[in-house]
Amino acid sequence: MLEAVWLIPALPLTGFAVLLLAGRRLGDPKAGWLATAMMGGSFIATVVVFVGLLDRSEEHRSYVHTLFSWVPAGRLNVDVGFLVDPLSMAMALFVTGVATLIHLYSIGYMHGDDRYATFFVYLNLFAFSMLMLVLADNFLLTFLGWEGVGACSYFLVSFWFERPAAATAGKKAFIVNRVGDFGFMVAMFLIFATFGSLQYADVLGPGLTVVSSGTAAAIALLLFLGATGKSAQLPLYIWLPDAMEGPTPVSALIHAATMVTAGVFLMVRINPILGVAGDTTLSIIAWVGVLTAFFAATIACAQNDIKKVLAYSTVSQLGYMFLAVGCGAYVAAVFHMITHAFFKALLFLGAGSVIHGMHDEQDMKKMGGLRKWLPITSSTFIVGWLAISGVPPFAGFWSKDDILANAWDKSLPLWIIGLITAGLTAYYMGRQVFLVFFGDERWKDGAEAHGAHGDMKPHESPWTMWVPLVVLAVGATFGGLLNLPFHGWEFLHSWLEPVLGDRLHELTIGGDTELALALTAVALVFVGMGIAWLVYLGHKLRQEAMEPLVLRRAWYVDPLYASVVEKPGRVLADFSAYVFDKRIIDGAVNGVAGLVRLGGGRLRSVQTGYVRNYALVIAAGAVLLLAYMVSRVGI
Amino acid sequence: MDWAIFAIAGAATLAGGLGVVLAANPVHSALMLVMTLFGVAVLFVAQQAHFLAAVQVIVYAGAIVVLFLFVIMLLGVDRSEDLRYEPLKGQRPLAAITAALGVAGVLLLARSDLDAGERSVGGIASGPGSNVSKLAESLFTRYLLAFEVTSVLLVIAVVGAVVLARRTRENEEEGIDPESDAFADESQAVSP
Amino acid sequence: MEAVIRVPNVEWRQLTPLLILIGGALVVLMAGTFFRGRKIAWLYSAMTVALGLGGLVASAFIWDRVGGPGGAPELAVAGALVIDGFSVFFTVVVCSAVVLGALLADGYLRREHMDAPEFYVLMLLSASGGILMAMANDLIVVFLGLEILSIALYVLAGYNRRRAESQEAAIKYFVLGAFSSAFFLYGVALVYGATGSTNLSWIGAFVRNDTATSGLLLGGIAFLIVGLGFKVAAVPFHMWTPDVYQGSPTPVTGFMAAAAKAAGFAALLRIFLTAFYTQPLLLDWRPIIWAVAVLTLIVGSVLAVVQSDVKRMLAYSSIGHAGYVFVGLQAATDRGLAGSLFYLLAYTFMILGSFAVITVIGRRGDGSHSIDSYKGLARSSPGLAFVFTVFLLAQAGIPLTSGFLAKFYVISAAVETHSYAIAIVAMLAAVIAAFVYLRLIVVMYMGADSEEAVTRAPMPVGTGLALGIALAFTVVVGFLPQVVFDFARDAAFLRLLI
Amino acid sequence: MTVPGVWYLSLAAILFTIGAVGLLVRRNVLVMFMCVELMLNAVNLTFVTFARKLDDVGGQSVVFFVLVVAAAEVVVGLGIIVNIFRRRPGATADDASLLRG
Amino acid sequence: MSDFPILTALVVVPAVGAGVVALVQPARYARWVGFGIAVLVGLLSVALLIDFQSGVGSFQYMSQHVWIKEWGISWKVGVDGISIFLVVMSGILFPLAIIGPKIHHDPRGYTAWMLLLEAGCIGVFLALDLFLFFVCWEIVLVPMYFLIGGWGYDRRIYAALKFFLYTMAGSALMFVGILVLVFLHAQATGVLTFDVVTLAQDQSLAESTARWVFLAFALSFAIKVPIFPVHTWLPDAHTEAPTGGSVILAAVMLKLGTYAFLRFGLYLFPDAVVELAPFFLTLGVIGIIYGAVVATVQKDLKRLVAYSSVAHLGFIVLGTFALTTEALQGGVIQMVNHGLSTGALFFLVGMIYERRHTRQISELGGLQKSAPLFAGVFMVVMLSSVGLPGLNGFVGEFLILLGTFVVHRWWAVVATVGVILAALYLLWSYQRVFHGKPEGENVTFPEMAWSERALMLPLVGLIVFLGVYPKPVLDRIEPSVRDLITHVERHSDYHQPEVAEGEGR
Repeated sequence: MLEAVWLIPALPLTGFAVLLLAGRRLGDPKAGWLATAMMGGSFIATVVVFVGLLDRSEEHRSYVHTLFSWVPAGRLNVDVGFLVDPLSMAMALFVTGVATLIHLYSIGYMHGDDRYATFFVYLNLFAFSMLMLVLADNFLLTFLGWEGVGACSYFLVSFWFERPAAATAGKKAFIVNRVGDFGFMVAMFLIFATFGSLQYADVLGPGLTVVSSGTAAAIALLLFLGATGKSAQLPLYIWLPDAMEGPTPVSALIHAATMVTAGVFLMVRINPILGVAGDTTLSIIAWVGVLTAFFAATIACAQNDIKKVLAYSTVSQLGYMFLAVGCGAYVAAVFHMITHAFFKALLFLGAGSVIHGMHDEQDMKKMGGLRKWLPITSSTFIVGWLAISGVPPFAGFWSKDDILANAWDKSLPLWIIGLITAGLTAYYMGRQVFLVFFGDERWKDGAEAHGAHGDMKPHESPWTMWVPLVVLAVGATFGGLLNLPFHGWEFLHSWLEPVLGDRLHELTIGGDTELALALTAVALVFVGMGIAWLVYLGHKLRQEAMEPLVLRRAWYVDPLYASVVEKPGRVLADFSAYVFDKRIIDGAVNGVAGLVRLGGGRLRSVQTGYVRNYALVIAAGAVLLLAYMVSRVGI
Repeated sequence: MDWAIFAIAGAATLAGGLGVVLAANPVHSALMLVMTLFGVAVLFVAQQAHFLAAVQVIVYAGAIVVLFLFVIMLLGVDRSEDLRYEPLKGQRPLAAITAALGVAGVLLLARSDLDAGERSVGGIASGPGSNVSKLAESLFTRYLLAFEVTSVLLVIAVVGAVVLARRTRENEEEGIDPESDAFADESQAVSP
Repeated sequence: MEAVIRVPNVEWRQLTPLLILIGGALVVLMAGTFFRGRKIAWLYSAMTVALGLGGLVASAFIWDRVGGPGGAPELAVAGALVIDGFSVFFTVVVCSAVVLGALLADGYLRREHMDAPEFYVLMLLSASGGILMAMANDLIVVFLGLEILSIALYVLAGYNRRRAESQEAAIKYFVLGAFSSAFFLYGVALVYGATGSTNLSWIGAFVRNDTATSGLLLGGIAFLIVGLGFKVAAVPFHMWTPDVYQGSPTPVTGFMAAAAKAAGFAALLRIFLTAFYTQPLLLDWRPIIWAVAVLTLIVGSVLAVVQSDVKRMLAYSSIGHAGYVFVGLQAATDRGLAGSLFYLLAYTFMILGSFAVITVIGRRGDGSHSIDSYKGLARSSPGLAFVFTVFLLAQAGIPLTSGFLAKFYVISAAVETHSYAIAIVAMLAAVIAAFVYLRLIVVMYMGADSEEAVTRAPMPVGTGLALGIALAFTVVVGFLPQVVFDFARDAAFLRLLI
Repeated sequence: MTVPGVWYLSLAAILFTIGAVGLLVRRNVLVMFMCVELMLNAVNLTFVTFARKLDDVGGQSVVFFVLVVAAAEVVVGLGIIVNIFRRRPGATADDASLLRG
Repeated sequence: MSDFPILTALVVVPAVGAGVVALVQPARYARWVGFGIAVLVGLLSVALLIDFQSGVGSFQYMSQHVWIKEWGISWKVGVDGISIFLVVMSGILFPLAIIGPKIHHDPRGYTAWMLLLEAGCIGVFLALDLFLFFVCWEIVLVPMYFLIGGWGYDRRIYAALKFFLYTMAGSALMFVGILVLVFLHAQATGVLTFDVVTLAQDQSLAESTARWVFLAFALSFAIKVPIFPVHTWLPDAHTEAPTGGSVILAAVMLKLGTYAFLRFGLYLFPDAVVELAPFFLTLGVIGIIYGAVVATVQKDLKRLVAYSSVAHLGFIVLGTFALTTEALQGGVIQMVNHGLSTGALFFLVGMIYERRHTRQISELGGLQKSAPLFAGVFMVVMLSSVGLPGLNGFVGEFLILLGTFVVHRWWAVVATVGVILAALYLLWSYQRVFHGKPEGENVTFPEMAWSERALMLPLVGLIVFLGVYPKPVLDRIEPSVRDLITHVERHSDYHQPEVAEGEGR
């Protein structure tokens, strides 16, 4: 059954090809259904392969299926081949699953858009790329997927390209990602130079023993640079909030559930290298992760755009995952990745449903009290809220708890910051829920003021949209079951064991400590929710005081980048193009031509037209020759 | 005696040469040229080139200078030239420098080995026999070809003179004056 | 005393080309005296062409005897002439120039209503002077040849008496020509004094025996370079060239550029590569040639850039071409000599072809030579524009033209003797010169379409024929040079005959 | 005692130079042309001198040809001059400067 | 096929075709006749590719005819893995360039020059005789000069002159270099020959001489490529050339330079190349970064693409001088890739100009709304140029960087930055041209016509194919590249460094 692995990416690819050629003719909604069907098929194929893998004994749960040789050059040989192992299957399962749901959701969400079919073209292409990323059996093919998802992200973020903001955001996403890709590429070069191969089997296998920890650290950090780009970590996170310009399903699929987790996946994939690389490398990863988590959380507290909050929240949650990786808790990372995929996709889709229902209004300050109008959306959204906040027994609690425990195990500051971030998360998510679903129906003021939309009423979404919400809500609720911290319930842990081997992290702390930590976290979560309630429902505290400008402006990071990178770059480029290139380099070329002309002009003035002048020159020439001859003879 | 002849003839030659250059009136120049030619003829005689001396006087003085004078008269250019004025800046000093260096150069090169060459390759000049017959033998043996070829030169001179002097019928028919002022458009700016 | 003069044997058969041209000139002169009129003007042209061709045919016979690998060069007329491959080669060059020149003169003379017969007479006699220079084995014969060539050209330059420029060209050419030939003659005198003879064989023999550096000889050599450098328009003795080329009737310019330059080089090459071709003397004169070559290359191309009159432009570019021939001479090897020969032959056809086009474009009055006259030529006469383009590209040294191979040959020779600097200078000069040719092409093909309809310039049959021949030579030799390469190589066999 | 050749040669060189300078500084074409004749005479003197020194009649033969050339040159040259300057008083060489640059 | 002189035919057919086209009556058929001839050449080249033996590194289909005997000059042509794809690429692109763009006047002249250009270009790729090589190298200037000058845009004359003179100045030195090489070889061995193979085998030059001669060659190649800082003719020429001219200029003519580096640089002067490699690597890297930086702020779309060529060609230079199998293979395939993608880009920019009569980025905008298919095609081509994996551009770039990294770590790292910049300037320009709301004339910007689709189809097809399955190409390139490296190793003290596990996996 494992041979069917090629079907997993092939189906979305087929969907892409068919839609590309005939999408316009299929139209709305057939194109969407086709894409969804392909995605569903892919999910089924994944399940089939998964079952096939389950059949195998633990030590044989790694299977490579090679399709054809892709780039054979010199000593390099890269195949198009798929690696079926527990990690890739775990990823593939949730990717195809979530993607199928979001495809389904999009059928309704994108209904009526001019470029309906095109949207699904991109979506299918994205799914294909993501699956290549996950299933690849070598770095280069992963990079293909890596870049492919980046490109699709670009297409989809700038899907509504008429809006300058969307276009800019798409471009920004791609370019910032490219900065990360730089790291990925150099890492691959280094891997090739070190191992002579880019196959995971060669690099992560027995060959690893010959590598010095310095080289390994370099490889790991370079790949981590790639990961910070793709997974929106400091300092390259800036593209993700902007990427919210894309349609909401895109945000849910790409910028919450799947693509942004690719960095985490990559880190987990190379865990043997991280193992060799040593503690410093891991600490760097952990600190970047936790700082990102905290930093993004603070910004999320003061955003008014419903999707921006979720975006910063995503950045923050991804930070958690890297914290986990940095602590060596790969299972926790994957665990959180999966639960996060459920609840964050849920939240995004919920937000999309709200936006849909509010006729494309995204400002939370103009919402409120939507609970009555959007019952399904609001209830599922609240489930998502509880999950992300880490309220037991929702999925988020278990995975976040796992990470925090590991952080505690590694170092106290990490734990403290992680803990504060958990509180902040509860606070800003609470703020969001209260602003959107509770309190006054502020949207009425706006509607009245404008008059035109006087009859606007929020409305619930069609079934294609709410069914995914419900499914995801179920996942967000019970996702924790995948890896409960009780003996015998650690399914994910044992599933990933073949991949992680001896790097499988065992907590050194006792069950009591773990419980205490969990209780502390839960307490803090409730404090955060409480403050949110006080501010946004109870009106006990002034909202403005809680939303300082510096946070609303996201710590002025974008202006900072603009003045530190963009502006000098611009000046440099202008100088290069219009001064250096035009004046100096080309000037030299034209200068030579000018010099010839000038010389010609000067010489020309010798040619006076007077015969006697000419004769003088002849005579002078003769005298010169004579002088030379005299010098030959000697005076 | 030889020295005296050389001195007198040489002085005449140089004086004539300078006269050609310095005389403001072209007619005077022509007359000074005659002086030089005679001087050179005397120097020829002094060096046993009797035939050449005769030819020099006959051809040069008798024909060439006369031709010059004819042309001077024909063109009516016998007015004096203002020699104090030189329209071309720097021409005179440069000419002087060139001349000085030129003379110096030639003299420096010639000073040591005046008769380095092989002797009497083209026939002995001294000894018995007249200069005329020796020259004749040389002309009709060693220099036969050159001698014959001079005829071509003369043909060209004749044809050239005819071409240059003739008024063409066609031109007259068409009312185009062949002598129409060649420099009609040229301003006289350069003339003094 | 009764003196018996034993007149030396005259090898008439070896002199046939010379005799054909001189005798033919007289025939034309006679014919011209008896039959005048514009109707039969073509006849003189035809006669001249026939005479030129006759010269070529005669050359072919002589080549069989003296030229080629197995040929035996020989002295003629008491050692005054050498009949060898070299002289035959130049006979071919000059006769070709006569043929082409006569072909394009016909249309010109008729267009300008000028007397035909004397023109051809002078041209033929001038050519005979050129051939004489190439054959000469005696400096005084060189001098006479030079004068025959030049004096005829002085007259030809002033042949168009309606154009002030033509007259000015004549007077300038004449004054400077006389001036420089005085230098040449002084050089001959000094060489005579230093060696005892004007005969190259004797000079050569003397120089080879006498190892002491003779100041007289060096002075003589310097003055010879001045005189011949003037003829071939080498810098700094070139200043007459643009004025005379521009002012002369265009066919004369073409003929002058081809034949006079070739003849000048013939003398230069022969004198320096036979009589003065000894190791110590080489050290003396090669640097001069080197410097002259470099100056000529640079000045020719740089000054051509700033011209706006096409004839003048090509005049400067022809100065540049002389530079390349000097590069071959500077190498002072058989390959260099062959390169120079090949260059001159190729150049003859290119330049005459170019001037044929210019003759046509000059229109009635021979006055429209400004670069603006070429605007839109590609539209009005595409064929003419194309042919001109080929000649220009050939002059620029673009491959698949004879011009490229010519440069290839001489620069090969320079490189072979490790004269890398001059090779580089030559190539850079070619680039500068290319600008000139490209500018002309630009005007013809890409010039802003002028408002007034460009009238098609009439193309006489003779000119067309000349263009065809020149084009065919330029392109065919450019592609398949083997025969001409062999010809040049075999002709480049200069040895001192005693 | 005969005068040594070097005297003659020096004289000739000076004469040659005088001719050359004359051509450079005089504006009248006819005078310029006379200067050329001076130069040719200087050369002739040189030839004759060398002929004496070398005891060789060849040098004298050369002078003979030079005379012919001079004559031919004069004929053609004067023809050209007449042609141009028939209507130009002064026969100034500097007038012929249409062509330049 | 064994007896048929296919290589000679590849040169002669277009050359003769040019003459035929120039004479076809009436003139309006000329373009189609020319197209037919170009297609014939294309088919010949494809036939050659099919018949080409993979796995063989040496020259195939070699044929030699004496041209000028004593000079050792012959018509010697041969093809190997390095040149075969360039020939095929030329064979494919020329018909497209002939028939693709709109020609507003004198289509006959245009077609004839194009065919002559094709003959010259293919001649360079096939020549194994330095004389023949130089002839073809120079002859291509003429048709291109006429194409730019005759059918170009406003500043065409300046651009054409600059192109011609700049390149000619370069080849002037090379010409001397060729002669030095040949004559020193003759003086050392007694054999005067222009045969590349013999010259390469004999390696008769002293070390220091070889360096200078190589530099003379390299200057000429560098100008043609162009390598920073001798690149400034390129933006002008590209911008002012007609669409077909730009396409050929970018796709084929720039490759003459990079190809010549391999065939006449590495092959003839292995030792000098090894010695000077760091210098050229540095120039290549500078070109990559500099070209990209300058491209970023260009206001003219065509100029932007032109500068992007400078950057892309920098990669090829890097690959060439890295002297590893991977990098060289990458360099060769990148030549083809750049030809396809930049050629296609120029076609597209030309189409934009035809529609809008401007190339100013500021005057365009929102075209994706008016012409989504057009935008889509542009996007694919652009992404190929950016180096997106799965499209052709990536394979070459990656191999080059990978191969360079093995020997020259830091050069490769800096060059990789160019990958970021490529995305920057291309995406930014795409945004300005295609994104946003269309205004003014941009609203009615016509969608791709069927003829244009037919034109782009083969290009886009190849872009995707080579990105997904470059193996057939790489397999054919590899033996020749391997031989070349071995040749370099044999004649210098260079040895290709081993990667950890040696061959393959």
